[in-house]
Amino acid sequence: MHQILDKKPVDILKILMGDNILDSYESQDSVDVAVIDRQDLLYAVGLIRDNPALDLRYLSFITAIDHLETEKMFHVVYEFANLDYDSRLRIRIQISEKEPWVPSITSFYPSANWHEREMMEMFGIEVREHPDPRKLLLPDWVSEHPLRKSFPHGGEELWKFHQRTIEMFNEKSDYQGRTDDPWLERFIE
Amino acid sequence: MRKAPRKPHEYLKTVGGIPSVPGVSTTKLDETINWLRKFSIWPVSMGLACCAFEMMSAGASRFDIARFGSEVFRASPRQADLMIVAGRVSWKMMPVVRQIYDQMAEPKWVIAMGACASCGGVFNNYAIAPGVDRILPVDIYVPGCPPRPEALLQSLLLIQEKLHKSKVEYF
Amino acid sequence: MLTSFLPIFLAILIAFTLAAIISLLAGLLGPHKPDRHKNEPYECGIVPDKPVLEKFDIRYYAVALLFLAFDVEVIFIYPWAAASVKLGVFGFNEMLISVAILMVGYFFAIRNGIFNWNPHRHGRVVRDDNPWDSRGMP
Amino acid sequence: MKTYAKKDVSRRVMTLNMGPQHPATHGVLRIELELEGETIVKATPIIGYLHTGVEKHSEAKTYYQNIVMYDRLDYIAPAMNNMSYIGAVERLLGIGAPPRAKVIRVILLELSRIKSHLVWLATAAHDTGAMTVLLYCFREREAVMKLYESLSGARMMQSWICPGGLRGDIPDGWTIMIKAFLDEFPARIKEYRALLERNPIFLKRVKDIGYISREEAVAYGLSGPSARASGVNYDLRRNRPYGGYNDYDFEVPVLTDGCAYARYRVRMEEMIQARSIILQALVKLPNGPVRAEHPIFLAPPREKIHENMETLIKHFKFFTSGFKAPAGEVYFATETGKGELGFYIISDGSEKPYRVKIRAPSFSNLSILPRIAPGHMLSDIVAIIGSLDIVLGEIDR
Repeated sequence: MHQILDKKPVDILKILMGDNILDSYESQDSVDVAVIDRQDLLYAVGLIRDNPALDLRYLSFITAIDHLETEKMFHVVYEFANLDYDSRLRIRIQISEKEPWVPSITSFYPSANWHEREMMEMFGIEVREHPDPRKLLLPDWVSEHPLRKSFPHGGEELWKFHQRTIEMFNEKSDYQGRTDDPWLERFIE
Repeated sequence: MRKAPRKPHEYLKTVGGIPSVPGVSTTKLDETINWLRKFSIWPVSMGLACCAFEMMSAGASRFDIARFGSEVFRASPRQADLMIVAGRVSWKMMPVVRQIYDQMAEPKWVIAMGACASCGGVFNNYAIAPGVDRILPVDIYVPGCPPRPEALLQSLLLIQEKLHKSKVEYF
Repeated sequence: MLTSFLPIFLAILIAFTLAAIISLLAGLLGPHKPDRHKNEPYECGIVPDKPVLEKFDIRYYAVALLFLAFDVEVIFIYPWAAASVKLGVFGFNEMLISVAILMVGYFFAIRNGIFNWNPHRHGRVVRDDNPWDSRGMP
Repeated sequence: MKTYAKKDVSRRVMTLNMGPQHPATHGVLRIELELEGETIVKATPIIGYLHTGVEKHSEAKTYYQNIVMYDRLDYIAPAMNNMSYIGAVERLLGIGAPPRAKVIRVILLELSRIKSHLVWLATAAHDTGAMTVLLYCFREREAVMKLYESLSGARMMQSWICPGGLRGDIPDGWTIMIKAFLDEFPARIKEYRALLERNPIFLKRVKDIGYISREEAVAYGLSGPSARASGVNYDLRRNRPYGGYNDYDFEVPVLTDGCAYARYRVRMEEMIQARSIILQALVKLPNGPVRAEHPIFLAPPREKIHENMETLIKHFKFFTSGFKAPAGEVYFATETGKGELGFYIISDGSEKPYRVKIRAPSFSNLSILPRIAPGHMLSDIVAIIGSLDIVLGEIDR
């Protein structure tokens, strides 16, 4: 709630951006979520940070959700907060799996740097103009994107993934690791 | 009639074929070297995750690991004999653990502390290697998540027994 | 005359022989299993891809030289300290003069900033290229 | 003053690898430093060596089974991870905890805050050379662990907080043990202060090191004591009260000079505030049940199982396949020892969460290192990492 205008950030954003906001609803924890298109993401983020009416300078997190069944494959979620008035706003972007890219907001919020890098490697969503698009958490020989729903949770395919890594590892070092697994059935849930 | 005095070699009592003189105890060279090594096993500090804090508690004053001679957690593998893999080993960390193990000086032992180091433990997914024995010859597996410091101390005693019985390799 | 130095030579002899015996025994008796990874330099667990030993900064050399000078000075102070009672005030003044001579070199080094390793950081490292400051954020 | 040393030094940058296995990196953090003599030109942290894929794994487990896994995130103070996750789940389900459970939760959280700050003090002082502080702090930490052990049997990972309250009530003599620990705690704090605050070596290593301005702290998403030492007046316990924190009065220490020493003073003050909160909570402890009852989302209480068949079946189904959470999205953050730890849960109505995003405080706190490290000496970066109080379990998730 902005102290002076005593309006919620979503309403202020609606006033400023007019009909560019496709949809807005309130999540269960009473934080307003605005769904916008990725074309005017940078414009919205610029408004959110610099406009004195909104003034949400703290970026809490950036994440992506892999909606398996709906046509819009990925949802990218940004959460902003204002630490003085403690008002929070969440931005959602729906992008299809054909061209999964999102503009980078690291120039506005430096804390977005690592969040975007993690999203890039975990979901395969390309973040454009990112200053340093290297891998963050995954080892460099992993090329799959684990957090997608197509990646296996456990069971037979996961064990193949492990065996590939063990073989790759054995070529490099002189020690022949154990690839046979007495508890193989434990992996197949 | 006085008994004939015993000849010099008869003075020596033989214990298991080895002549024993009072006041002098003879033992095998291997046993002495192992006995010396047994009470000064220096672990390399390979604390990865939650088990690292139970290892630190074992090193702190309440469960004092110094009583068993391995108080000094050496940072560099060159001066360490024991590697306690304390915590979950992710695939990205595996080459590092293997490199540290290779760079340790020869008689070396490995304790896989905790369920995650022994068999992947709670995390049965893509990121955690299912057990550090995929790439390291592990001597002792310590169950528990995290195992209590006493469990770690007991594994240290097991290592000392194993060490005591092991054959010393010379040049 | 030479015999009065016998105990010193004996001590040195024992020291060297002991050191030689211990290191030789350890070198000979211990197991040798060199392999590629063991001989690589220790890089906190990372396999070094490029040569690790690069050229060092010149300032390390300057500090090392200074240390060497003072170390040699200490070697001279030890025998003087052992015989300082016999030498009395005369010996004391001599030693003071030699230390004073060295102090000249020490102050010369200080004046020339050998110990001034981080000249441009005085107290707080304040970065001027901070775009958020300039816009007067709350 | 003409300086020979500086003029003819060739600007040769030496790269140094402060690798994953390093005593001063508080876990498996790797930093590639580019040094010019002893001054840091560029520092790039490389993380991921403890990546456990918790977010992917929590999509394969039910809500109840996930609690155990989130203990292992910030393994220094596990009760705080529980509270964040359970707060999110309770808000998703729309259930609350009975008053007695709320007060015991506050006690557990503040004990974990003291434990987390003790471990930070131990490792930070150890990195700057004060070895005795490490052993003193671990002695206090053992006392806190004894309290946890008498409560739940587990020294570190209790996962005692569960949806709808606690797993069980506290043993009888527990409050007396806590009071005994809290009575002698101020004397211990005085001990640490005497050891460190008049120790010129520690002060010289920590004062004016790792300065973070207020805007940088907000821009880089810092939270917790690291941000409050730079003037960011934001504490989730006071700004967005949760779990009954609004009826305890405690101050939130905020300093403005943003260096490593300020972060030290903020955390020391927070330990004292945590102690006063526990004392207030002990006074306020009401009687009553420790777990709420809910027909669908919570397991029936233990004693009712043997009465009739339905509760037994419900009990069994609850612990095997869990409950079906309503569809929706929830973000709930709590103030842990390191900062704002938040869980963003998206559920599609099945027993297992569809997606769980964990917003870790140390993840953002560490991301400011490349900005503040240049210009410092090599030994300063050890003090900076110590003062940021990062734990690699929640950075790499």
